[in-house]
Amino acid sequence: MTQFDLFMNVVATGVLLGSVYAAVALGLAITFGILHIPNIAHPALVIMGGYFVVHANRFGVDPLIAALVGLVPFYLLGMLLYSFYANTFERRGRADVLQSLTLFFGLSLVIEIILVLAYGSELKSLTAPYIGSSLRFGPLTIPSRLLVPAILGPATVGALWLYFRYTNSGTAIRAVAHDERALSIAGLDPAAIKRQAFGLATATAVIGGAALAMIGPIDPFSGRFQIGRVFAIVVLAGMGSIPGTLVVAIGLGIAETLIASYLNPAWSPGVAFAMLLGALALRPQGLFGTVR
Amino acid sequence: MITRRNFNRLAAAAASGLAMPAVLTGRAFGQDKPIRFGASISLTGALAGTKNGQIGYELWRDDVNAAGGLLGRPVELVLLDDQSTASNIPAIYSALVDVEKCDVLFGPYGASLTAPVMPFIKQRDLFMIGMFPLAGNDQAKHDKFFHSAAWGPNSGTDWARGFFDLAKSVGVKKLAILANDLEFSKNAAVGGAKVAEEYGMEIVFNQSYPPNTSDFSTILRNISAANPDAVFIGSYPADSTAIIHSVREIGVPDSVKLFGGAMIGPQYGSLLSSLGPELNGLVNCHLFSPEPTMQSAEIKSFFDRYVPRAEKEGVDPLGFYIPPFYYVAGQLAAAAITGAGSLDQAAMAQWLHANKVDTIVGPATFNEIGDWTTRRVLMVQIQNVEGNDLAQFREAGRQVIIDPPELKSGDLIHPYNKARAG
Amino acid sequence: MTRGGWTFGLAMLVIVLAGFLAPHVLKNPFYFFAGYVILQYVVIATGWNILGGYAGYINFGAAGFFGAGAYASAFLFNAFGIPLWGSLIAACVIGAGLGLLMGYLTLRIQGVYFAIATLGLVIILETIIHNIPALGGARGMVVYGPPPPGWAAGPPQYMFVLMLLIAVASVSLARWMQLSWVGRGLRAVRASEDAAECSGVPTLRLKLLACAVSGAVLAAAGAPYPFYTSFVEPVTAFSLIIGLNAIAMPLIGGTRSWQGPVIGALLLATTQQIATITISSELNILFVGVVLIAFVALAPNGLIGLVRRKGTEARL
Amino acid sequence: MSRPALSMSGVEKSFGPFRALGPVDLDLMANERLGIIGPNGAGKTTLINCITGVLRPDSGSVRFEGADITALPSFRRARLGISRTFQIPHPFRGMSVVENLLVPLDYIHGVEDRHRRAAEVLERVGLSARAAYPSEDLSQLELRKLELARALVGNPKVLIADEAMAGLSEAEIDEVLAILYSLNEQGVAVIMIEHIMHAVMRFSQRVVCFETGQLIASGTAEEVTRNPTVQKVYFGEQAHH
Repeated sequence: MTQFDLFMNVVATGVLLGSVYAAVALGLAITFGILHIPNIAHPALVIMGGYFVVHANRFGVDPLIAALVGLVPFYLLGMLLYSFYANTFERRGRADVLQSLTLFFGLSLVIEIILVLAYGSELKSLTAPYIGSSLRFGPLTIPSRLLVPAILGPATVGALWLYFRYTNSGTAIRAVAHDERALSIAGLDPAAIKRQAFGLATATAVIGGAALAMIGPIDPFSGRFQIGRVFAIVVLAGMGSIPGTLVVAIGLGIAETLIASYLNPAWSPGVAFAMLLGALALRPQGLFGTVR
Repeated sequence: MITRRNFNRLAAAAASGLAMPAVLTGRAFGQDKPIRFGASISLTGALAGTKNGQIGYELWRDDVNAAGGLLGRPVELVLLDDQSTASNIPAIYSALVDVEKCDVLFGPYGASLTAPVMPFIKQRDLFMIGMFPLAGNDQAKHDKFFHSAAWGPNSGTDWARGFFDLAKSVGVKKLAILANDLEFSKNAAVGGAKVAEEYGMEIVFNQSYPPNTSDFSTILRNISAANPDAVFIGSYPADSTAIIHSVREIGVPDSVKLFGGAMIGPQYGSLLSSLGPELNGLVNCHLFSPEPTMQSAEIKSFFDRYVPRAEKEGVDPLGFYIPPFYYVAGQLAAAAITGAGSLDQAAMAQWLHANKVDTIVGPATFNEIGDWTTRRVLMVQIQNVEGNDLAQFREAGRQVIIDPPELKSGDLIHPYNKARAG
Repeated sequence: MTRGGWTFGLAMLVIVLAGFLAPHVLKNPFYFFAGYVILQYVVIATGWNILGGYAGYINFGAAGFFGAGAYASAFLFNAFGIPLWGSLIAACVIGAGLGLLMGYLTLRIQGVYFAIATLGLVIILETIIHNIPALGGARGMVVYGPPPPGWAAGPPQYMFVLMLLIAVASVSLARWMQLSWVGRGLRAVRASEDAAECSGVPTLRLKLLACAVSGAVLAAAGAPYPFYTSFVEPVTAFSLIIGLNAIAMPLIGGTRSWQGPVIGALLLATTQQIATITISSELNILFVGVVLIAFVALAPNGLIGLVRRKGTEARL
Repeated sequence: MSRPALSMSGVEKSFGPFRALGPVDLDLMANERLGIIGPNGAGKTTLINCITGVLRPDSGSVRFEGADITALPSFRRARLGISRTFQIPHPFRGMSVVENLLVPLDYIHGVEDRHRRAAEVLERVGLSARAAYPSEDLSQLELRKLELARALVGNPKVLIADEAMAGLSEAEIDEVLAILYSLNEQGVAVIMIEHIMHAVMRFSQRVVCFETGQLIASGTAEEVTRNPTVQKVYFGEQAHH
């Protein structure tokens, strides 16, 4: 294999991994980027989505179909979570960042342990006809195990983008981020819109989870390793920009595989956070609009 | 057995400031007080996969008690859960000795949990059977510490020497080393690099990867680009699976003669059956394999009783890797007690240093820091696996022992790609 | 000094004396092993609360500071034979530096970014340690500390007294910060950053100070750790449970005052020491998770807040 | 009233493409009572933020007692003697009323007996009975008073009252005005930003009116009220819609 072929393969793998990261980060782009709710439990919800798909897969259901079916219960779960969140804090007037972070932190622990109690702490993997084979495009060898989940990322991004752009409820969600009062004047209930947005964000967790479980086996704690990455992506993407999420996620995927390939894989976990810290330190406002 | 429930009582007693030894009556042994064996096991946390060792302890205890106990006294186990956390270890062993009044100690699993207990047993001058800590006593050099696992002397570098002996025998010149950034794998990689250098091999690739890596296609391409003759891998179950998957997807160059080495995972039933034929050709470390050269009536009886219990408890249904050595630990301690004729820790250690013990995995003799004098780490090649049926791995000819020579049960098939094809 | 100050000082003195005398009364070393761990959490909770409680900046990376302190002392002892008190100071300096760095990078913007950045601190530090052979990488470092000094009854007793001194120092520092202009300023920052600034409070500098002090105390909790376990490796030095307890303990006790984290740590760590062996680590984490949610939802001011709710004033 | 306490020249502030303020030239004389009026979004709050240092102007300079303070952070300006209240009261929650006042006393140096000074100011605004109350338990009027008390406890030279009377009853407005008057009598210059016209007109010696970031009128209350541009801003709007 020539150096150039190797490089092309590295970049291709980075693009694929990045697309999967996008699927995982999308929900957070909605909750944190648009609603400003620091939902650090999102990665745990993604793993929960992964387990949903794994569970269905045991009965022979294709992961992609399982993910589609899972959208509904996770949407409802998200609405429930938002109601709990809103009830907890809105009674008290405003949500203290410390308190909402702690709430979601506690929630992620509870989700992880529920998964441990239900499925054990061992790794669980998926079986599907396309897992295990690979496709060749000239010098590129692309494992389908990466390719199929990588399509989920851009597909979900596209669907969400259309939704936010061309539907009334999508527009309302975007509006709620800007001016809650204007919405109530227009006769819309901001709480209901936010609940809907949170449900949508949680629904994407099934897709992210399915994508992760296709790449490799998952255990109940797999989400922890994604927390840094997804926040880095959402912040760098410009808080709530849906196409931005995809672009930044792919960029991060490429950066990680390049570093793993040409420096040492041992450094790659630090890449996302180094990028995030650098961005926060150098351009605190520029990347994501307003400060405060 | 004393496990968690009894510790509730202990905790209650400790909390009220009245630490009293838990009193348990031994059945059918008259008035003799039981001999208490204390151990920390990892029932939960990252090392919970080793909890099937408990079955080994319990089978040993039942066998000893059925045979009339030790020194005419029954045997009792006190097992506490360390949650796989090193910082729990000092308090747990203090509880075993100072509160539970255990007579004999077994170590916790592995090197990172054993290190915290070494100063303790050295300071109190206690006898201990260590459970799998690679080079666990090389620094403390405690004269009352003995390994239950046959890592052999100088195990920090030498335990996987079998892989390199094989590599040398098939003319490997260029070696790639890949390791997970976790304690056992890193140790394997560092030791392996030393041996490779000693054998005059060129290390063309030497990297480690973070523990949660799920995609190895990039790494595997880089390894292939370095054109090695052998690939030595230190990995844990999750990444072992992912690496094997990537081999199938990306392939390895035909130059690679040996692939494997120190991969944890392909010893366990779940991984063997889920990967099935994909594992063919892998040359990997093991401690027991059901090959004719290792079979005996004792070990067969052990597994006959282990398997139903393991299936009931949902732990590894094969149990080749860990549980026999927990039984061996009991056998070693029992031999030392019987040999010394007392529970005197120094006399026990002295006897064990001087005598050979026949265990269910073979005869054991010890050097001055408690290593087995001969290394019995196996290098097995997985061969002839068909389908994903678990039972085939209980038969000979699937995990063929190719090193050490005295246990050899079959021939190495190489290069790797030929062995993979079956 | 106020009357409260004298009472507090006297109480601390009595506690220290009791700690020195304890080995002569309690012969069972187990208490000192367990006591060490409980006191370690008192220090961790107190250190966390200086930033998290007073200023309202949540730090998910307490384990990072703790691990940095542990690695600092392990390295300094193994490489240069620097004794524990020396590495304790070094750990404080490193912890403070780390706190300043984190603060400087993120505090100029919203607090939520600080929290997110601290989520990654552990990952970054672990990655760094994996890649520095001198620190043992993933294989860890064995640390055989010197024998305890003559006056101590044994290693656990010595470690216990040492941690007791660190705990008393940390709690005193936290109390002073809380009652002085520093604490008042931080609480003002927590309530309203703009109003604080317009009242003459140098909010950024004050937050950086809190970051540094909090980091130093957290690292100090980790400094004796290698001597307690004789071994450090990244997984346990940066253990999740440390970061978890650091948040849960103050939250249970109450984050507004120095007593809160102390009460929370004593309660939760004692429970955990007893429960370590009675419940699984998973259930332990589940318990902490549920407790976190319950306190945030039902008792945001902790046990102290619950007790004081009836009163009209939260005067200390 | 000869030299200006506060002086702004060419101050401009934009948010992205939107210019929120300026360029503005405005002086505040020592001990002056200045009223600032203008519709929502006229740039009044941006102006205050530029004076107090919450925002830094894009261009122009702010001088206080002759010294350039354009680059100083907020807390330094507060220490120099520029004090403000917030449109929406920002009490220090979790602290008692008296502790709220101790914050500026801790950080704005120069007061000997801090507790006495706090008690004195509470007396003056009529909050003495509430000194030990948690600040979150106060009524709307009391919150406004606390806001004022905290702003004046550090002996400021300039006090900016940003809609300090919004939502209060007539009697309560009179109470707040009385406090501001007595403060002014002691030599403090007061900037009052207010939508309650009769209050600001009654109180101010000079009134300026802002519209879309520009100063459009300046003069006595009477002059400004009669100014046709101001009338158009305030009353013309209705005519157009």
